[in-house]
Amino acid sequence: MMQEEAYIGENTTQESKIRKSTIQESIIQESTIQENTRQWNDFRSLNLDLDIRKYGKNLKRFNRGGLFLFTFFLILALIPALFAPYSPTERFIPYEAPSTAHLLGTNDIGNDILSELVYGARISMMVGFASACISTLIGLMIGLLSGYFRGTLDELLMGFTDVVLIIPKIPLIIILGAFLRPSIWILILVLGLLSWESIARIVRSKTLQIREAGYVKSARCMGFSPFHIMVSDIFPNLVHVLLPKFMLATASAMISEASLSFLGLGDISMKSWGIMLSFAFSRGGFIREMWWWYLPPGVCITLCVMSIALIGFGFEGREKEKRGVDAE
Amino acid sequence: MNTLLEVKDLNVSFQGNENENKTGNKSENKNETVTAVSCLSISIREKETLALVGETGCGKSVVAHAIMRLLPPESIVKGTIEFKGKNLLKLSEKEMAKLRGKEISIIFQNPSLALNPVYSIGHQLAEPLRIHTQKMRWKEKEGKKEKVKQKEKREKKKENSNLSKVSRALKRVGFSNPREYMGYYPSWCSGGMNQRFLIAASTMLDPVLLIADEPSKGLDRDRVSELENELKGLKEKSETSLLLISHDLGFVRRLADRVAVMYAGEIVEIADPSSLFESPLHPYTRGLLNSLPERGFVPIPGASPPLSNPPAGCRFHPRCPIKEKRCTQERPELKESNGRAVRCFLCP
Amino acid sequence: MHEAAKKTFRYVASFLLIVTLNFALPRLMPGDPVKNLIGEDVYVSEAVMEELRTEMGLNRPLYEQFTAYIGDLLRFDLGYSYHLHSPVAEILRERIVWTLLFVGVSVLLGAALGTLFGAYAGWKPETKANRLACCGFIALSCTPPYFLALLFLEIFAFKLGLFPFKGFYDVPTPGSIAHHMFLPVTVMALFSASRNFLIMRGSVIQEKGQLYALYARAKGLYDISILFRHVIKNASLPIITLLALDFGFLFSGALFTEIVFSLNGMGTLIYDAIIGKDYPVLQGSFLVVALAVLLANMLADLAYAIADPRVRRPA
Amino acid sequence: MSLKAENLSKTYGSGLLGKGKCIFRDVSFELEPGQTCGLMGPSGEGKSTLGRIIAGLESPTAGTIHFKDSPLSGMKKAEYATFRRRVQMMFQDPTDAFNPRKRIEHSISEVLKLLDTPGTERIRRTKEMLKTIGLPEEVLARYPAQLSGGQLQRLALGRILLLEPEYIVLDEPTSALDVSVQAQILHLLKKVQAEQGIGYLLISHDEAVVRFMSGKMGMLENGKLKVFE
Repeated sequence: MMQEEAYIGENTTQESKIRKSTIQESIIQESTIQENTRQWNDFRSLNLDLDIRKYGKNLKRFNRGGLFLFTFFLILALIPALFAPYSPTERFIPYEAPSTAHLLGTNDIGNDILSELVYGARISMMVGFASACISTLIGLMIGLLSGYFRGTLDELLMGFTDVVLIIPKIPLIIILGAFLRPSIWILILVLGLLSWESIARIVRSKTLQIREAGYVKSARCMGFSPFHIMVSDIFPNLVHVLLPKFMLATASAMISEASLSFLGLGDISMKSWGIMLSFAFSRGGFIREMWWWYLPPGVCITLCVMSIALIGFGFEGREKEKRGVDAE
Repeated sequence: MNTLLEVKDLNVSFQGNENENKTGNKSENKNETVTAVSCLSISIREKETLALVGETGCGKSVVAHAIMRLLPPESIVKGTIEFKGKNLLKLSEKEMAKLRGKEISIIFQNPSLALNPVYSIGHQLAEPLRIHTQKMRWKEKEGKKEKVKQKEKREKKKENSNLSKVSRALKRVGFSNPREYMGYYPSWCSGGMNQRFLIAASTMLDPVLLIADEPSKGLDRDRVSELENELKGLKEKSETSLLLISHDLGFVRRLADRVAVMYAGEIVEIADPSSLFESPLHPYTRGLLNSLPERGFVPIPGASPPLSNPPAGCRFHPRCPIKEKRCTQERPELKESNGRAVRCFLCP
Repeated sequence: MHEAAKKTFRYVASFLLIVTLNFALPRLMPGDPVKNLIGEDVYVSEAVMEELRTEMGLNRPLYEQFTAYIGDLLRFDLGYSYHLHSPVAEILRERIVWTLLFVGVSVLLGAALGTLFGAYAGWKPETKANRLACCGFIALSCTPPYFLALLFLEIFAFKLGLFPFKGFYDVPTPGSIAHHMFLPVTVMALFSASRNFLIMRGSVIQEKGQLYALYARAKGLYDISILFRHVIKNASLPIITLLALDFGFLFSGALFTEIVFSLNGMGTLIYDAIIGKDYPVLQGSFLVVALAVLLANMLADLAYAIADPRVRRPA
Repeated sequence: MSLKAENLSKTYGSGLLGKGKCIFRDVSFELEPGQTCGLMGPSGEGKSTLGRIIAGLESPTAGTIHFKDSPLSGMKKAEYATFRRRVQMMFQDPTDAFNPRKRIEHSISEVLKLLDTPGTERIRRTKEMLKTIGLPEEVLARYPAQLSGGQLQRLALGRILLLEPEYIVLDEPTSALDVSVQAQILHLLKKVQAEQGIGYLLISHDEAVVRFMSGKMGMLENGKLKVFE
């Protein structure tokens, strides 16, 4: 809910169009519509896609920057000991300004902020990826099943998805977080369990499309099992939608984590960037104008989320380009 | 009869994307230009119907879009397209916009996609009127300042006259109850109806040249004959010249005054329909006609060459039953004699 | 008709789910339900606890509790905050006005800004200015809203002293409201704009490749007038739906912004409730926010049905 | 030995709300091996739906399909598996007949794996199949997007032939192709039929195509089937 919708404008449009036409109608009209679009696409592939290709090129540049940043953060997260000058729990004199000994100074209890920052990368990114994994998996399953089998199962699953979509996530997480003791695992679980619906939708609409493609119809006709068709024919054609969605889900989960930590609902024993920022705000870093305390974690969150989002964008752009080439 | 449109040595090519081949298509080098149309020359006289026929991917639609200058900016267009003595390729975008819809109109092959789904039929039909009269109003405005009330009144009047013009146009394409259909949206109507709306919109300002880009593609047989009557009526009633682009030979035969056959980006034969269909000269035309149902589906062996890499010499030689040695090396020119033209060494 | 029935059913189901969640959470979560219902930091003796337990009917069977709860809801009784010593419904009524004003203004501003800029950026994605704008908006949308708020507060209120950095406690006049609201609204509007910008940009890029856009050119329109006369309406349709989803999202974002700017809205209320473990207020806030989002979604669905002729095709 | 359809009806969208739309009613006919039966009619009249029902991809609202004298609905698993192999369907659009993310080779060998063909046998059969449909072996290494519509339609037919079907439902097999390619495909279909004795149900809106291919012809109009000889 936080972010996913924002990035994939194209897919959302497409999806909402599909959503509006009922299945029965689409079956009756399908052949003619498909035929029309296909012919049009044939022509477009010859010349008009050039425009999109150019657009894709721009994104590729973004993508490279994103990839670079992301690798940097990933290395930080994987081997923090290499970069952090001290252990994040080691104590020095509190409230120290940046110096050669402490490049970013120390916080209220005397921890070295740079070390905290480096170690925080792992926690923030873990929350993001773990919850994105959960939500992508759930979304993929629900979307695939309801798109492939259609009928009653589809109605039920999509009804359920619609209901989940409407419940505002952040307030619910706040309530849950307030009742349950804050723990990073609960946070991951809750974020993962509550943000799959946009993935489910996009997977479903794409599956509905692919299901009607000749190769799936012939595979059904030749007697391949539904499981085989889903895994070997439909899934590979979904990857290009899923990957950006996965990246964006990660980005959004990281922002959610940071926001919740800010409210004091994070896991204090695992200091993520969000918690650092929250402490800087609540324990006087802000009032004392210690920019070296509150600025770095915030900038890190933004940059890291951005790198992940940019990679997501890059996937989309490249896919478009590839489709253009393919059609030739 | 005067020549209305004269296309000379038209070349249209598209740049293939240059870099990034690591992901897909490893086997092929995509660093290439696709020449969709090469050395194409045609002319259309006033009130004449010229048909451009050919198979998928031979570049016929590109010709239509090149004439309208609707190709994307990345495409490279060379040659001249003279319309009423003006070279269209030299006009500025603004001048071209004034011609489009007013002097030259186009009917696309997918009527349901060419109409904007969120505007009503009436609105879209009136659009050419609004576009091409508004420009004059701008000029007027520069001269004198009008009172707001007067302007409103005029606008209302204009709207009304637009409405009646639209309903007349709808009646012309066979809707007995135009007022009702004006409130409809494209998605509520069938493809055939949308096609008629599209024809009405494109002929709203009585263009001098109408380009019909594969109008019969994807239509039922009944609809095709409906469309045929539509276009025939249009030809009889107005002064419009028609450039008909199609792959449907039967359709073309019934409508066209002259037929140009395209193969792999070039014209191989131009003739009037009766002589073309009865005594085709070029081996490709012959093969094409033989693969028609009424001549027993005799296929041409092989497949069309890719436009990115056409064969040397005559482009048809790999599939030609009567080829000689020089066909594989030299490129034949379009030879003209008694009103027909053919691009083959071996034809008289 | 079928679609409409399905939609209605889904909304009713969501409504029930929200209400049920609100009912079930304090009773199912670990800990004493009485504590969960009155708030953790309220010190009461065992005897009073028992008294409250019977008063709230917590030892009766669940379904009786549920009917009683529904009855309370219908009377707008959301419980009593022992922290603030007043009924929750009253507190909420006081606070929500500010939040609604704040969110409403931000959503509208953000939608207008994002849609216009996004449409232009999508129309000419390759120009330098548009690429720069795109980068900027991506960065904005990747920043946690409260961090942005903090930065703004630091720069414009502390450093430059242009705006107050605390919410107002004097008598609100339109001038002072505008003065106090300017920064938070700017932050939220920028944030909402960044989302709309990206959607609109993608949407326009997709729609301008459609055949009707080409046909508009063939009719004699050129350049930007194709965007305004044809593309923009198609491209902005998904924005309607997203505006509703955005509303829920912005509601959450607004909470954080309010906390940073100490505005007297729902956000600070929730923040204080979390710190003070004032569960009745938390629950009541959740219910209100959820219902507001539900309502926004319903409105969006209606608006979509009116705006898109493809949906309201006659039988 | 025949494929028989008895009193098939299909209605879409019947549910709690709304009565649904009847596509066709009481359609019966019989397919013989080695014969072609043409099915014509205006678009939107459910020709393709009828084809899909006969190929077992959709179930009819009422009526039964008999394959070798046993009804489809009452078939045991093994019987159904043979039906699934013996009755195949070929679709209109060749461009999406193959998974765009797999090489042709992969798509073909998948089918042979389904039939439990051993490795060496697979190569032999693939080669044999390519010879039948008249394509060079290079196509195997290509992706579908790199082949033309005609080539893909040939390959689609070839892939079906690997299963040794007795009946093929041809759903507008040539209407997405150019006339010269259409002629090629039609001749190929005829050749295959003569060699392997397959029964075709040819669905097309083009009367000339149906006349060229078949002896028996049916017209689906207003939900009814009229049969001519």
